[in-house]
Amino acid sequence: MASHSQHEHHVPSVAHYVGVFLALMVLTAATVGVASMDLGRLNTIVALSVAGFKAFLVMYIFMELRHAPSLTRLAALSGVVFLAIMLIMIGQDYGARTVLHDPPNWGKTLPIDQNAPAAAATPAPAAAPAPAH
Amino acid sequence: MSATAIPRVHTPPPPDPPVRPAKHYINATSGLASWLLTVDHKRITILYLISITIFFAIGGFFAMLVRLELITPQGDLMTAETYNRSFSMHGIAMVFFFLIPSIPATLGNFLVPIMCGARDLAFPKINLLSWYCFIVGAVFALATAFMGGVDTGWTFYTPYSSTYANGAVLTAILGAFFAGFSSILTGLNFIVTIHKMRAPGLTWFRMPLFLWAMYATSIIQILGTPVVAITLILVGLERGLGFGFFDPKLGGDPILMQHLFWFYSHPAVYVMILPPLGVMSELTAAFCRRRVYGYHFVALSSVAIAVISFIVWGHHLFTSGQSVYAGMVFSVLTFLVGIPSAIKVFNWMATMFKASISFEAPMIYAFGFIGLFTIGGVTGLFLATLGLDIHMHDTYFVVAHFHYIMVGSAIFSYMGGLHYWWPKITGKLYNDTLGCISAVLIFLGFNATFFPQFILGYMGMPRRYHAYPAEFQFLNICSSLGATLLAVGYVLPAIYFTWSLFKGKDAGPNPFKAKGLEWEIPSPPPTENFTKVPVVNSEPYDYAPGAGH
Amino acid sequence: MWNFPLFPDAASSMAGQVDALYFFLVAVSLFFTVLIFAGCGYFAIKFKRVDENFIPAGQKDNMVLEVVWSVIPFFITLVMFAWGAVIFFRVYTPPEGAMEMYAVGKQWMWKTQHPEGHREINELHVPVGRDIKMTMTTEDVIHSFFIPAFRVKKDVVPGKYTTMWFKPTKVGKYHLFCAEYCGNQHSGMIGSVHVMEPADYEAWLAGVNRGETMAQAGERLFTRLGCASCHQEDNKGRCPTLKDIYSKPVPLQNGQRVIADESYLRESILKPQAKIVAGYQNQEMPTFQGQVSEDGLLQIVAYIKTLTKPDAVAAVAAPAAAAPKPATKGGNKK
Amino acid sequence: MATHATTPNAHSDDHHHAHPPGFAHQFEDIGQQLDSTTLGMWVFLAQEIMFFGGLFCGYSIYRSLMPAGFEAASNHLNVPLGFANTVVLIASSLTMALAVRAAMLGDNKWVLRWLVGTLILGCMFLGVKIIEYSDKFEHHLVPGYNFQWANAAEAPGAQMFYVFYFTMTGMHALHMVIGAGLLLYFIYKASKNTYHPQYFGPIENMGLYWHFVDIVWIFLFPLLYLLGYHLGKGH
Repeated sequence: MASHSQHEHHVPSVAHYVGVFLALMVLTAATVGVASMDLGRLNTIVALSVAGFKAFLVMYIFMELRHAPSLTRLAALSGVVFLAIMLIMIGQDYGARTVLHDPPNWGKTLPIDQNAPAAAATPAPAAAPAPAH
Repeated sequence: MSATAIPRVHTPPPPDPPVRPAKHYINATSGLASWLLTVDHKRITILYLISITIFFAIGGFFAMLVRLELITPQGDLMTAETYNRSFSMHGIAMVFFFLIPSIPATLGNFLVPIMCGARDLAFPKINLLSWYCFIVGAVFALATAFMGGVDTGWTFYTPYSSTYANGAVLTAILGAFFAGFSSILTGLNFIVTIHKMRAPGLTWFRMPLFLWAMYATSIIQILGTPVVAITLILVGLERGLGFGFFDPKLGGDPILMQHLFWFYSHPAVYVMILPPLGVMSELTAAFCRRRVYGYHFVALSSVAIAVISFIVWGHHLFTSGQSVYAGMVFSVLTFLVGIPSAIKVFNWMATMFKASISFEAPMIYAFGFIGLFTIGGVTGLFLATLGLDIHMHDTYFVVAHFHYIMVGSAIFSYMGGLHYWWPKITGKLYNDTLGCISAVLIFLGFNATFFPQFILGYMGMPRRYHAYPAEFQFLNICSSLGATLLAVGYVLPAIYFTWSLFKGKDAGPNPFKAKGLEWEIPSPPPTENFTKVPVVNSEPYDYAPGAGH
Repeated sequence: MWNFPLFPDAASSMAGQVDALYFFLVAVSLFFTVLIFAGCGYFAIKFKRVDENFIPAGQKDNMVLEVVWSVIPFFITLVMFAWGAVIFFRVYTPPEGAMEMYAVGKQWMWKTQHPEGHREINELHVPVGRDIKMTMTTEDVIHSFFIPAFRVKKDVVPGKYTTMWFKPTKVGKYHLFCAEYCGNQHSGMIGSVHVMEPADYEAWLAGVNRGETMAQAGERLFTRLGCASCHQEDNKGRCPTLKDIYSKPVPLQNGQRVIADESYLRESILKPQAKIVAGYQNQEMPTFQGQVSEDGLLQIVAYIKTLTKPDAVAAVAAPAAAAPKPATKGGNKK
Repeated sequence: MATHATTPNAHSDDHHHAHPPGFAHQFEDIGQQLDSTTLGMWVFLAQEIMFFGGLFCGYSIYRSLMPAGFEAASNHLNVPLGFANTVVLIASSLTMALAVRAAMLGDNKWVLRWLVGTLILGCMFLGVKIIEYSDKFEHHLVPGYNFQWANAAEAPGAQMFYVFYFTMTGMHALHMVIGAGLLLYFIYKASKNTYHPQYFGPIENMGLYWHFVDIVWIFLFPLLYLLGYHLGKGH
């Protein structure tokens, strides 16, 4: 049907959407799988990056960002960028407070070296009984 | 006479008086329903104009209560409780219900579609929804007032607002929430209209600077307001349901509430100052009869202010237990955000160089704006300086600074814009000399009110004090005297504007002989603004065609 | 009413530096304000519209001019920033060996406390010429300890200690304000700081009924609450000893190191399992939340400080140097 | 300036050419209307991102301050149920996308079916949430409402976790309820055969809103449910 409006919408096929759906299912299952292993700090990074990729998939395909004008993409991006600004700027205050300790402890001549070997002061945690949580 | 001889040209006989169009948007339809259910952006402007003027009066009333109380050192006019509720209602009424919607909802609503060459905003029904959100918020705010008011200040800091304050905090929070939602909807409308509905030929750098300012303001309204909405909801939940978001006993941190609150509330003060900067560019161009100098820089400085304003809010927390290093980061960024404002002032002055300046009322307001905005701006530098902010934080120096910006600059330019576009909105001319008198009166009254507060501030008089040590009394009396003069200054325009509605002469399409799409349509304009979609094929403000950059 | 000063008196070592920075900023602001006022005034008069039809000539935008009047103000502000940051650091970095004083904000009064144990309400007597370090907290909402004459202010936040310092240089009586809005009597939460000659201060201190010192009160609480039974001097108890640990690094169980400052000690009393010392997994220690008042906490912390001999600064005397006690009870109660 | 001169009282000649149904007068043509409404929706979603952003910011700050309490509390959540809920919600996203596709093709019958499918899946999701909430009430895990937690050390962190659990999932569920209400409206409109290849804007915007709510859950699920999963069951 020759629609005279210049917005000739390319209508993707059903298989296209179902394919994305399956990909999302696989990714969700993967997230749960990875989360069951104890990777310490890595757990969060993996969980968030997989969730981010899933979100990107939904936005790119389901929300038609693929052939959306760049302005719409900019609107989507601005939301994410300003959220990142908020997280980073508030996070830097808490990071500075916990890591750098405010002046009363700054500049003390004590060897506050985070990764200095703990001078036999504490046995490696493994030696102690298994940290039963 | 000056060295450059101004050519003496025989002035042609005055043209016959302009005739008022028979059919325009005010008398297109009549009846209360046609006003309350209108989707015409011009009628919604009138609805907003009336509602925010009412809140300006309410806020002003509470301001007078505060100033009367502060004449005497010991709090004797009212109890501490009433005083706290007065300054809180003053803050909430002025910030959420007058300053945030002041120019975007009135002049912005009226002019953005016309300056874009469009028949109406992109989403007229959402525009009406925005006014109804404002009204719902207003009902909550008035309910708060009648339920005894709230004494947390307009900042709602926890843990006071969530656990210790008694008063209608939840209703005040709902009021602010709905006012914020109305501001979001206005911003959304402007962004889509400016992007998608500009007339053919109206490229970005042919847009009037007022549109640039409204675009920048909308960015803040869209990306900032929701954060204060969620913060107020969290405070409401902590107070209502005992969800201890910021409760130290659960490991919560009241400073996080301040972070989230000021993440919006500092960009909010740029929502209050960016539209006035846009109006200022229009006034300078029209009354110097010349294109604004450095048009590109002034246009982009609006957007720069809008973006940088999101990373500077930490200067409200210098003494609040925020880390010293975060304080330094926020301090240097706060200095950075001051630069675009300075660029604007310098460019306006450069526009005046060798211009032909006429002194109608709007231009007097413009000159007043430049003076007060400069003082407001430089005192902002004091508070951005870490070393001084320790001493000056939460003192009257801060009160004076933000009043110089909000009242001195924002309301001054709002008044200037109102005087400039009143003939276009109502089709009537007001008495120009009275306009100039009111500008001078407000300028003098304002300085008399708030300049002494700078001195009080450095002396260390804290904010929100119901009673204060005796040595501060003289300066407080000067401030209260100035406040009365200021009140008179604000009442005067209300009088001659209303008078002009009934007795004013008809203003033709272009009373000030200015350039701009809004001056090409009759005043008051027809409902559909343009009978034929205008085609723009020249630079903005092309008083001297061919000059260009 | 008529004897109104226009400038606050400067009575602390930092006041002079803050005032110098203030005058620098006033000068810069005055310069720019006069420049703009004069410019606008002159342009308004000189280029007044004389002839209705005169069209002023178009102007060429000048990129260099724009860059110049952006960069120069930015450099001036950088100077302001740097100078301000230096003073900010000095004000919020208590020097070594400062005299410890405590302040607890409570809705609408300041409870101050001297190390020698004397307590005052809305009053603070300090000797002139001594560095005074204030360790402050609040029992309810956020207040702000503000002494204009010393140009110093710090908010007190519930749930943690905030510190600031000042060195009074002029004898006299100065205002003490609460600067953060805290409710009904916010304007009543004021007091005065009496700066006295050291001799007079000692006399005043002796004259006033000397209760037990903070440390003694802390020790009494320390034994009454049963802390002594676990935290024994020679590390025989089930918990780490508290000797020589103040402001020294404490290796934690999760591998990090934390400075045992007041905040750490306070947190470990209220939430013992927040930062468990390395080598001690058992969570024997009950929380004392709600059993100890803010003043009590300050006293216990003061007592623990006395257990650290000042000369034992350099050595990293990590408390768990001795072999860690095997966790007597495996696992932990769910 | 503009070359266009208006005679003061010129009757506005109707120069609009024929427009498809559902066209709003303030636009020039249907293409501009579609672009504008889509852009408007995306700007609205940017604002929603910032709205939920405040919650995510609070959550991440407190999680970094109190990791132990958060992990212990998160371990209490029923991960299989959460996983099932995620599957249901992503499925509803699929049906919604197919509904929008059907609208683009003008096939109102299928639009109706897919929308009803989305509505059913949405209600299933809300049903599961109700089950989870009632379970929390039984275990006294509702903060501020005699919250009980065995291990005294992690009690504050755990209560803070549940404060954010209830607020974030509650706000998400509220957006689901609004979405369900809108779905009912669109089901009614689809039954009236309103959509055709030139006019499917509203359905597309509904799709954008629904996918956004789905994305919020995509982030909520790992952050809230999988946080303590590596600690093993019954901890």
